[in-house]
Amino acid sequence: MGRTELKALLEAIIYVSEEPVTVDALAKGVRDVPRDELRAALDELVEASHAADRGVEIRKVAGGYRMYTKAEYHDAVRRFVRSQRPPLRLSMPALETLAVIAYKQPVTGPEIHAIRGVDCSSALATLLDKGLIVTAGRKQCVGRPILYRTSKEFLIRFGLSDVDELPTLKEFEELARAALGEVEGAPAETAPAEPAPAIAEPVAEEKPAEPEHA
Amino acid sequence: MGRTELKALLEAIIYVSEEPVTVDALAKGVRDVPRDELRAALDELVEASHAADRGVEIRKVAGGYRMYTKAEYHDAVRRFVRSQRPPLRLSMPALETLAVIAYKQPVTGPEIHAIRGVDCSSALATLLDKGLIVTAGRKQCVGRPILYRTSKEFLIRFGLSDVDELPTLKEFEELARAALGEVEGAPAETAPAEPAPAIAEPVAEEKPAEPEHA
Amino acid sequence: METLPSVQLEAYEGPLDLLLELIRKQEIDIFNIPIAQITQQYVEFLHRMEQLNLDIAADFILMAATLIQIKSRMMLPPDPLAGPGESEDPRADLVQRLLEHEKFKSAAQMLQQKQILEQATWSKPDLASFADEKGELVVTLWDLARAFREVLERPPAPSGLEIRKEEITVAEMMEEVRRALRESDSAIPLLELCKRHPTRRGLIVLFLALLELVRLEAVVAVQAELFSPILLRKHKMFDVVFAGATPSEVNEQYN
Repeated sequence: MGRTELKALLEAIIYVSEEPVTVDALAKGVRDVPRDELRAALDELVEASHAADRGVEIRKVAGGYRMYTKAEYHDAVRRFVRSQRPPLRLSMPALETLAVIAYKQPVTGPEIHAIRGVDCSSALATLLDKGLIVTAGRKQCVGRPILYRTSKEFLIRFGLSDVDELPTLKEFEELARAALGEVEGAPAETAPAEPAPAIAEPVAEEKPAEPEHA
Repeated sequence: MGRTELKALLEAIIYVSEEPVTVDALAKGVRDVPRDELRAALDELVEASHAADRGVEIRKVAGGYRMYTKAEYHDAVRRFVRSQRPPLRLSMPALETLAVIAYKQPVTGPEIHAIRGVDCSSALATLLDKGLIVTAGRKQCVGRPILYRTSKEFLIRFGLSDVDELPTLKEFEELARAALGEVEGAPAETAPAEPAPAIAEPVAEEKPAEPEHA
Repeated sequence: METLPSVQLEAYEGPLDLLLELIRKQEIDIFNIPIAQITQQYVEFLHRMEQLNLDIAADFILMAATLIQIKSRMMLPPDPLAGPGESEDPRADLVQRLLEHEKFKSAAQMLQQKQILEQATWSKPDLASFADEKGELVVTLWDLARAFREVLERPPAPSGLEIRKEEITVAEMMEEVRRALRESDSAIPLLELCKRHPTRRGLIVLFLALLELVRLEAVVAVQAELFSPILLRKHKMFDVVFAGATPSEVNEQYN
């Protein structure tokens, strides 16, 4: 392997590694390259990454080599990251609470509690905060609890034009059941063609069949 | 900011970003740099990353820019990858269903069933589970079936910048005709033109092949 | 039937796959399918599958019916009323479907190749140092439907009072008040906030939070007349206060 390819290979390895990559580890992973050569290539790599048009550099740290964004761009990078609308991330409790609200709306906190079996106040706060749900008045019952429903933001985030576009439970069941392969005893209409187990039929390939009499 | 620093900053941003970085996102997050200049700098960045001594390149995927190790180093790199996404293993039925969705999107379950001739619920559930497809509302027809389309994850997993980048269906149509229409021994030129002219029409609405526009 | 092409019965996901294989094995021109022969073979396969106790999906049966129908239409004399070029080959639809299916099979193979190639490269998102994640997942509509079903399937919780530790801090409470006021165009009754925090500690924290907000001139408490409900409303510094102070600063003062 020439020096050029060696440098490229080392860069790729350092990029994917989570920990600083030591010369020892490299010597084990990249065979037939003497340590001296590895070290020389690494030095060149570090040097090259300092070029002004590079925003990511390779530094020697904790006895190994690791890739870092250059410090002078940290502010700008952070600004960029902040400007992004991050993908919607939800914890399991929040997701479940949102699911109950989406399907049962408008629904009160105590009702969600009853369905989920756990308290939902913190999940509700998260969802309100992310703007995925809004309050929708109060239920005319004892305690007049607050009603919740999904927001416009919810529709946007989930690519819906209306809540009635949500998959129905029946639709979900059909897909999920098929995925689990629960086809035994199911009516033929819903049964996907299941690969059959053992079969005594001869296997194809070897002998091409003769064209048949029509 | 000069072009050199801009390129360095863009490299740093692409390095830290979880999602492919789009020009739109950059225009919003990097102040005072016009889109034209962003695009030019990105082009230069992509070009520079192809240099032989680089092991990490910047590629356009899912409409944005993202950093990848070069494929030619995968053998050695694999050994150093610790936390890697589980490899994507799809059965042929799932891949075929995905192909139908990729080319016909947005498309409903019943439509896919009609094309593939088999129930696709289980394949759909698999694809939804792996995040390769997402729901896209409902079709305004009897039964209001759910529409499906491919996701950003699909583009990323298959290394596509856009679904338009896929070979056109027409190309596959020609393949299919060639594979099934030619009788052994018959000259290829005459075979497809032979009987049943009524069926020689190309199939429904394909997208015309369009040059990729950035 | 000895002359039946040998094909692996279980390998066919659907009737179109089986038909295509029959056509391919016998090098039949798809544009001139000997429909009687193919129908006979197809039905024979279904019989065999039955004998082997294979689960025959409805789609296979439907195709058998389609084939038989095409066969019988082929035997009819052409429609004398149909103009030239109008009398369609009864096989046309089927051929179209087979071609369409074959097309997507090739497309699937192309996708598979792309994906294998893509798997040889790695991208390492390194956002960790710039954004914090708290075990949250990127979710889709599908996850939402799944979550709902899982909730419904869960055994009901034991009834009875649940005693939980109220952990809300003053800063969090201030944040909650901000949220409540931000979402509401009008003033909010104090009592409504109190109801959300029925525990003793909750009420104390709420009280402290309100004192702080009033002191900072972010919130004003008003009362239309003596003994009428106390209402909370945004005050002149509402936006300024919440744009500035970070929760930890406030917490330090109270904890």
